Amino acid sequence: MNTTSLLVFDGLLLFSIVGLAWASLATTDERRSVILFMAFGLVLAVAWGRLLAPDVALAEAAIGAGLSGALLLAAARKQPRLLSPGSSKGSRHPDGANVSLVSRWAVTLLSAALAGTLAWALLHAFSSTPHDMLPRAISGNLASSGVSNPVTAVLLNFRAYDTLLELAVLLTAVLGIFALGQGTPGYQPAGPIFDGLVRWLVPVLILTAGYLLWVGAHAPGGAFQAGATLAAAGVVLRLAGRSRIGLPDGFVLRIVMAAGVGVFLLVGLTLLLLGRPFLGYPPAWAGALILLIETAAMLSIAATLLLAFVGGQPQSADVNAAANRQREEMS
Amino acid sequence: MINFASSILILAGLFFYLAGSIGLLRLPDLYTRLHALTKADNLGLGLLAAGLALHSQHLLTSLKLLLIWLAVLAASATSAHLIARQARRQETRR
Amino acid sequence: MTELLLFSATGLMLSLFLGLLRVLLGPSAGDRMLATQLIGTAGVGILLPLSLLLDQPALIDVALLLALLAAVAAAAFTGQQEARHD
Amino acid sequence: MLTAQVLYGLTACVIVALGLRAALLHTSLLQRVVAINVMGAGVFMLLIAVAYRGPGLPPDPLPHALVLTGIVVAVSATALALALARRLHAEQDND
Repeated sequence: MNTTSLLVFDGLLLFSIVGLAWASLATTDERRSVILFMAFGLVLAVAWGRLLAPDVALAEAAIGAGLSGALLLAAARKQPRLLSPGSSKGSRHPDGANVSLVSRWAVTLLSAALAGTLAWALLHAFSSTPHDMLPRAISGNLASSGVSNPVTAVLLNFRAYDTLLELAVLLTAVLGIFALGQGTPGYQPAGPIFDGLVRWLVPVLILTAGYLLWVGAHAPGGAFQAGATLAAAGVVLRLAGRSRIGLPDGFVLRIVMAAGVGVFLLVGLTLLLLGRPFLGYPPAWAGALILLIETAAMLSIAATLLLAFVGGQPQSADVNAAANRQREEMS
Repeated sequence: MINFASSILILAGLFFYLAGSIGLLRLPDLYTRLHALTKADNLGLGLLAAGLALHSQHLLTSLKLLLIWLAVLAASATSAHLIARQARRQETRR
Repeated sequence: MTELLLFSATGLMLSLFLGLLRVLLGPSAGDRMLATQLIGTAGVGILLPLSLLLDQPALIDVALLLALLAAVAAAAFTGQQEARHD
Repeated sequence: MLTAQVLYGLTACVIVALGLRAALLHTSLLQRVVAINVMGAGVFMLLIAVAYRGPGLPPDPLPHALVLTGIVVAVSATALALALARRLHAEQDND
């Protein structure tokens, strides 16, 4: 199959991507902006598939279709136009509301200059002879990495340091969210039709997460995609108005949140004690160690993303009960 | 023969997809669009998945295609219901 | 068969593109949400022939994930959060 | 040079610029968060276009791994930003 045959397809795809990006940024209506951004995410998942990046497409599908849309919509609906500091009643930033024409043009020119520079660098990189030392090093060492999916090999073996720090970043983000106070209130119970969907969708999502974790060793998938899928199951439960969304309580929750970083460090330190480099797995054990770390990482990622959607420490049962009492009194 | 049948199914699926999108663009209001769209793209995806399953002749792939179709069927019925209910609620509030 | 897969992938992309026009036109938020739903279903459809065309079996898994989560956006769009009580 | 690589790469540059412009110009905090996410998507596209080496050839897995973790980090950063915006709003309401 030659490259030109997909040209019409590529053209329509890229036109849709730019159109959706532009439209979601051009409006001042927050809800519209978020809906258009969700559509943008869906089209991106197709684009990653088209560019032979199925690992990325899986993560985009789980996060773009499930998590980030729900997260942003919850923020947009609650307080229309009030999230802007300029328009709230104190109006402490009066200059924020009206950007002058001059600065508008200056910003546009700056952005155009950035695009031009990036494009120039990119075309320069494309026209020079490609450096394929890294890809060749990856495929050359794949056999001793313990897995046959090169993306998983990079994440959990060759660049395991990066992934360890990545998990630490996630943990830090969710601790930051915790520090800002309680989570957002839950959703009202859904009607029977959505409830009927939830009843079979959640188990299927959990099974899919397990499948993605397992298959990640030799095909696209792995801890990040599986964790995002598992978190999406929790998002579905929360949207349906359930009070239990699969997060454990108190102490166990803290252990799950830290499990990814913890198991990663434990494996690294154990290897150090055995006289190997930090996270330098012996080839015979690599596959098993990677699966162990990935399982812990999946649970941590799922808990982190779900807590990010909740927006803080999950409200305890008695707070929920108080909210219910208050609602009954009001009605 | 199988190739011919799967080609027909795939093309029929494509036809229903396009019919659904054109309906979404041309029909006058949200409720008629809802009806046209959910029927057309469910049928379109069903035919497409059937054609590709026939083409691939692989059991696991065929099962996945079936699951995809069932999931979209349930999801689009649910979301059509949710969107219509929301629209009706907003109309009565006005 | 390659030509047919290519043709159907492109045709489905056209279907997605038509849905995109409705997303841009609106007029109501419900219309945009409905059109986003079509973009999702069309995305699922596109990934299926694309998977065979590019010889990437994992794209079927991507389509499966998109299909499973297709109702989440609509539920997030219509779901009502409890009133805050502080 | 591959046509697809160039097409997707240049589109990525446009998306980065659109995102940056909106992030600087919008007054709504939520829309700034959306704009930064669009900009991030442009960067991801740039990386994936660089990794692409034509149909039938395996792409470079390293940028794929970077983007994969990037997507997950971006969504948690988005959640943190929204939590900050919510807190800011609550503080403004109190005085």
